[in-house]
Amino acid sequence: MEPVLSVEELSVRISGLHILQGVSFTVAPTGVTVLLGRNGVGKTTTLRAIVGLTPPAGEVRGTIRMGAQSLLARPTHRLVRGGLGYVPEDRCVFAGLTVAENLRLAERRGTSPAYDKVFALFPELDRRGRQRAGSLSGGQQQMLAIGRVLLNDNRLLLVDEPTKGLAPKVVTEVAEVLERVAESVPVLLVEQNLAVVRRLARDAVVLAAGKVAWTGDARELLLETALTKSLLGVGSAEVSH
Amino acid sequence: MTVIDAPRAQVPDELSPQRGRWHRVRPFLPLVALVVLAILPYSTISLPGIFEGPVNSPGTLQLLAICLIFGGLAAGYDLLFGRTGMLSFGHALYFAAGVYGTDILVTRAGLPLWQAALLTITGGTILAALLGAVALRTVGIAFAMVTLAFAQVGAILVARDFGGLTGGEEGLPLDVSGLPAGLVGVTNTVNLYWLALAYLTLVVFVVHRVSGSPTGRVLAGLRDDERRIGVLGLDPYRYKLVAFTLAGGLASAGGVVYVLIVGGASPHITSSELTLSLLVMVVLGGPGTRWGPVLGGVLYMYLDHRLTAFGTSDAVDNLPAFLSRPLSQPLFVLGTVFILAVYFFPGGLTSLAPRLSHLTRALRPRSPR
Amino acid sequence: MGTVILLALTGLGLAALYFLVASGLSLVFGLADVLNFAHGLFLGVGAYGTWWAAGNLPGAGPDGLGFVFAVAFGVAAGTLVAILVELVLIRPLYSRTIEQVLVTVGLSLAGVALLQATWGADARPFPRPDWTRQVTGILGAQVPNGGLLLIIAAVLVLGAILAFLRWTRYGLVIRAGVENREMVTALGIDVRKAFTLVFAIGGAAAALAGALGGVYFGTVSPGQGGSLLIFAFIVVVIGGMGSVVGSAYAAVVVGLVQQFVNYYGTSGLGDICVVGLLAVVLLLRPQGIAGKVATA
Amino acid sequence: GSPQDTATGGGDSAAPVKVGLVYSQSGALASYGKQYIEGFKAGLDFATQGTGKVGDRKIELTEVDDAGDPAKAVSAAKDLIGKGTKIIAGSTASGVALQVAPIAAQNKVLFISGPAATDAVTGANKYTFRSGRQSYQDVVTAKSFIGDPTGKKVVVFAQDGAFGDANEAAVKAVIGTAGATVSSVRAPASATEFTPFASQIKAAKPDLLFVAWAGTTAPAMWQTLDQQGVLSSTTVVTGLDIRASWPTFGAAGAKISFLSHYFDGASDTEASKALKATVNTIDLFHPDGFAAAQMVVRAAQEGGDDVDKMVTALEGWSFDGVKGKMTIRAADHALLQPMFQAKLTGSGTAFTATAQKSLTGDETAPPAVAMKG
Amino acid sequence: MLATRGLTWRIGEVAIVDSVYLDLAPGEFLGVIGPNGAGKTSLFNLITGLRRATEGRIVLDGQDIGALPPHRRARLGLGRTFQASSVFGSLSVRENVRLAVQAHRGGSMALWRRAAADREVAAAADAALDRVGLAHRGTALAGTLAHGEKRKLEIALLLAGEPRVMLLDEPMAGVSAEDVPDLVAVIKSLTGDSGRAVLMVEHHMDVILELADRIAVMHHGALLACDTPETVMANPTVQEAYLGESL
Ligand SMILES: Nc1ncnc2c1ncn2[C@@H]1O[C@H](COP(=O)(O)OP(=O)(O)OP(=O)(O)O)[C@@H](O)[C@H]1O
Ligand SMILES: Nc1ncnc2c1ncn2[C@@H]1O[C@H](COP(=O)(O)OP(=O)(O)OP(=O)(O)O)[C@@H](O)[C@H]1O
Ligand SMILES: CC(C)C[C@H](N)C(=O)O
Ligand SMILES: [Mg+2]
Ligand SMILES: [Mg+2]
Repeated sequence: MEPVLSVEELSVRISGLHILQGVSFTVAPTGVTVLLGRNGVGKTTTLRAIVGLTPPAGEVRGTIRMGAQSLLARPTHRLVRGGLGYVPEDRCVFAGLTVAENLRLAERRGTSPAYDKVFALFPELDRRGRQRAGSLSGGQQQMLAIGRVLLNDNRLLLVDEPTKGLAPKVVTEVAEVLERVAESVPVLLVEQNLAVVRRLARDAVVLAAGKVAWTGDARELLLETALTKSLLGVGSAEVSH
Repeated sequence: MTVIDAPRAQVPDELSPQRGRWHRVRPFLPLVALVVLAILPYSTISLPGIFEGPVNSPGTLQLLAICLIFGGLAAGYDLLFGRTGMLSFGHALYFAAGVYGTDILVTRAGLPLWQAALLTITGGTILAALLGAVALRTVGIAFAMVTLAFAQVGAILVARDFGGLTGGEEGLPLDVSGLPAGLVGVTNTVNLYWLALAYLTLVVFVVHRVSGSPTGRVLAGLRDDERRIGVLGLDPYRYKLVAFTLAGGLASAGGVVYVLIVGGASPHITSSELTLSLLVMVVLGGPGTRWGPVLGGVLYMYLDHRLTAFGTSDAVDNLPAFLSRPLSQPLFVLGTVFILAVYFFPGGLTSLAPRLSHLTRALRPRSPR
Repeated sequence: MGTVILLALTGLGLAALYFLVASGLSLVFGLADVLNFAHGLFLGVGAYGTWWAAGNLPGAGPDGLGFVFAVAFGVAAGTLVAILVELVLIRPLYSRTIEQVLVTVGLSLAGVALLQATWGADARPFPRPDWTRQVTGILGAQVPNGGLLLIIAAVLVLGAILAFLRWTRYGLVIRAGVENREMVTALGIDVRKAFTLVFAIGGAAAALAGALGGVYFGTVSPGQGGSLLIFAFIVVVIGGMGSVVGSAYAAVVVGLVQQFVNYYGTSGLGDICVVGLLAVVLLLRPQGIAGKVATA
Repeated sequence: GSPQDTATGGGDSAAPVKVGLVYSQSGALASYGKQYIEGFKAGLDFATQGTGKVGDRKIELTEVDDAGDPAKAVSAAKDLIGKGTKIIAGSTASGVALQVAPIAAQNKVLFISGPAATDAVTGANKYTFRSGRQSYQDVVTAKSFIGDPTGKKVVVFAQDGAFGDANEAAVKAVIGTAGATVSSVRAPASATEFTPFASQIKAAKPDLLFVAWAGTTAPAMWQTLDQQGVLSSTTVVTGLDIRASWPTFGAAGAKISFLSHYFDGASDTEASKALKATVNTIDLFHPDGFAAAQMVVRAAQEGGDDVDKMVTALEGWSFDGVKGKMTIRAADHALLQPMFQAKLTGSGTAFTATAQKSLTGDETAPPAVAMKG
Repeated sequence: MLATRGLTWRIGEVAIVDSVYLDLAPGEFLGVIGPNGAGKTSLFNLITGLRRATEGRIVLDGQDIGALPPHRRARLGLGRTFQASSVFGSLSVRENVRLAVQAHRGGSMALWRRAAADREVAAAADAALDRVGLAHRGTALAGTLAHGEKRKLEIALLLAGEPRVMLLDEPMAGVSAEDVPDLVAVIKSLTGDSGRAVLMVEHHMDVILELADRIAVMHHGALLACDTPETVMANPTVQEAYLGESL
């Protein structure tokens, strides 16, 4: 199957630091591809480079393609309108706007936003429509951030640590949501919670020292204690916490 | 949501480790510069185009003295802006307090200069402490605005000319009859120059020492995260007030020297434009760096004075009207130069040095391995 | 009684002028995060644009429809300059707030000098319909029509801006963009357009203030914008940055305080009172005002 | 070299006479400065019969822009003095004049102040002269509008600051001591709304209102005074500013009695013809530049390079200037000169001033002050 | 040691923190769990003084500290970390910690002494860095650290202040699994000595269960339960409100 996204020799420098040093991988057209690696290895940097959000001080080289189309050097808003959904690491909801306004903002012209789908997943967002997003708790904000992206049809979703700082119950919920989402859209997911990874991921890409250290079937990776130990620093016993 | 962003992150020189070949030489460079500046008046070199006359001519020395004062003023202001992250729009007030204070005490009250200077600097420092105590209850843009407002009151009071003290919009010429003879007259401009140099040296030294002190470390911390400082057990307010007061005192000391150099006070120095230009100077040079603000202050004042000559020069007059008209407006040129500087030297002039060294390194042919 | 009404209405006229300047400033500051010192330049362009149009543009003139044309031209010129400033000078510096402020400072110096280089330092008589020079008797007070015109214009501008921010999608985008530009882009919106728009609106409001200020003052001079700017800043801060409604309230308070204190107190006290008011407000509600939120 | 070096003025008889002109070429007073320099050049031609020379010595002008900033003016003056200039003229703004004057005295060079109107320049020191009129002369001219002041009520409306203070003090001294009661209404120079002040003036019901207002807010001020009926209820006197400002009075202009320093057509002297021939339309401050040039030529002629001799040559000197007969009073260097009453007529952008009456230099002479230094 | 008495924080009508009674004994490790938005961070903000409580008292060693500003509370021995890392981005890692040490040693206003010359401060700072395993990053600018490293730096800042009561707000959030055991060990070592008390918010249940002596459960601003881990985990309300069905 043709990959939905292919990254070749991606190299990112930010103010002198060579963070990514030739990263290549592909994202399968269905299911969840998970991007793993230790803190600071460059997972977020990878996602941001794909969606065109490298800081002004940064320099990006290599090729990133979605289908036949090259993504590099295209402005972020074009990429997103072209069907690339992005849920950032720190949620980034608009604190001063209400929940409803946050959602309204994500509507795209010429498409009908799937509010029913979002509210079915996160009834909380419907109830709290008039609350300022800034006064939501961390978990509620995460739901909003995900819900915002799900309003539209996407060709690929980039999701950065969606369960960070969430209560176990919500983690489960989020994982369920992502599972359902992944049935229709491919997802490139960054996740530290290996339980979530185990549940969702089909393919895995592991970054280490600015390069891709391993790619392949996620289940295979998680079963191989030696592999996870060497790549992620944890044994598979600890994976199911 | 940025309320106000602190100046571009700069590690204070004083708190960062120094490495490399320069390590040994660097500490002595300022001293060398100081010596060169101190003996400059003994040289008769002419730098046509840069200065009107030879370096030791009174006109040139006067210009240099003013530049040095503003170099010092900018360095003092940087203690607030670049090092503590406080954006004050009212710093000119303390400078003006120094200028008018000295002038009024000497001219109206007939005090000897040293007494007037002492009283003024004390008064200016106390004024800064009092107003700072009030203004620092706010943060960010609100703080900038309160300080601007206080400075505005100062400007209004000067313009009102209460009791004929300040001379209103006409200003107050300094009565030189009681001044030491060495500070009066064109032939003694050099003494004023040395005085300005001494002031600059003092400010740079104080700012340097303070930045490298434990308090300076706290100020640097305040610039990044004030809430964090509080949680560590330090009172942000107290530290900010100290910085504010110190900077205010340094500014009023600058005022004392300035009034001697210019021979009088005029309301120009109470204008909000002056504070804005202080900001311009610091940014032009590089906030939070040791030499950036000094360079910025000197350069700004140099341009400010020299552009009036440039504007009326033949070269400009001979241009077509649509060019020569704007170019004969010094403020137009200054504003434009400044805008260009913001674009082309982000991080200030001092950031040029590392960039230039990058360039030379890149240009140097690689040695074969 | 007549005096009080006269002072109140002329004070409101002054307030209207402050508001027109401040509304643009507040929007641009609150929403685009740029403390725009070049705002006075937009004002100047609006005033000189109107002045020039009335004298040189066919169809425009100092009276009737011609005057409306002239003002429209001035506003258009101010808007255009604001857009250009945003596109050429501010846009490349987004997310570098201090640099943006500095650029506007440079621009305010250069812009005023440019106006002066082009049209001279002296005040020029401003073309305006004769009725604006007259007064209207209201409850025994002879209220200048120029002031009344300002009040009407200010109310209209306030309504228009509020409706725009509250009801349009661009309003929403602007309010979101203030908080996190990057994220707005990541939702597939070209946020730069929104910021250009904010500048355009701010520039238009300022240019209108310049044109109507010309009517009010009777003259136009290069420095006019700058002198209004400081009070406009005060209004913006008292009202709360980014809050257009707040600016409106603050403008009214500032205008009235200035007017009444100047009459009943001694000269100059009005200005000092306004500054004192600013200090008090800021000290009582520092977070409330510093905490910039773009609200509808 | 030595840090105390300054160039010495060439003593040799063919060396040019260096004259420094420090005035506003840019800044708010640029148009005053422009008139001044045009007047100066015409005056130099007139006084040297077109040769630009005094004897064999060429007069060499160095023009420096002070942008209205005393600090820049002082720097420029020091620079000029350092280069051996013995004569400095200019000072468009009062603040500049007041701060350059002490520099002249400290360094013993001749300083001829320009349009700066402040009374404080008169008698500032032995080396300081003036080529323009002073506030006091304005006020004396104003007084001539009310005939016998005894028992009359006079209100001064002036802006805060030294300019306003000087005018208020002058009115008290001139009209107050002549028997009128003088009170004042003051407003901040930065005021943009004048209704409160207009109301105060109206409430005072003066027989004469003397307005001293300079700056760009003046038209708004006049309009408000007119709208609130002040102009039609009493005699209002003020100084007539440069021509460019005339249209800004609008309809109010016809209701005001103007005292005038000078306007085109106020006098018909040889000098005024010569001036008109070069500048076409004479404006307010052309005569100041013209007179300054006349004084410079006189000083250079009589004094050579000796500044003290220049001073002696100027003190007590009478000459025929643009305005008529001018006399430099020896005691305090006040420049006694004719002043004018004027009316403004016209509409739109075409206004003309016509002289109502002229007062001689003696009639408008300010009281002599002691020389301060 | 630390006690809150009816601590309440309202915004308008809503009680974000609702009448919380907590007691922390010397040497005790109290874990705080609760769904997102329960008010855990808000509780910390009230205790450390970043927010003022609308009702209730906060007592530290018998003294009511409810009216003191944050820095006074810190000087009394209250230290905390933030949920979102908060370090001095433009200072080097080492300077960050030195600043914290210096703050702890007494905030006298020394304007003239050379800060770098203080060996004791430097030594204490290096010790703290060592303890969290950041010694090798000493010269890096704190702002350029990766997330996990910032968390460690935050703990180092906390350690430097030698607080007697420590409030940790989700110290494990975003830390890669590899580093979790290290961090747990560091945190564990905090309590072992000198009778320090710890209050820790954390969503990683395994971490909480490993460290905590007692667990407090917050829900809608109120304290749902506060008991031994076993009891709390067995509590059906807690199960339902917080844990949900497990993965
Ligand atoms: N703007 C920046 N300036 C300097 N360094 C940066 C910047 N952004 C990221 N880095 C550095 O790049 C490296 C990779 O960061 P990134 O955030 O991509 O890591 P990550 O894998 O997402 O880590 P985590 O699991 O903690 O989220 C880190 O060492 C970080 O310090
Ligand atoms: N300044 C505020 N204004 C309004 N509501 C607020 C404010 N601060 C917090 N809240 C609300 O208070 C509740 C508690 O927030 P808090 O951040 O304390 O939760 P938390 O327990 O730390 O959650 P999380 O685990 O997601 O971090 C949330 O519903 C939040 O929306
Ligand atoms: C429309 C907004 C700019 C006004 C805002 N809602 C306020 O309170 O002022
Ligand atoms: Mg990341
Ligand atoms: Mg929390």
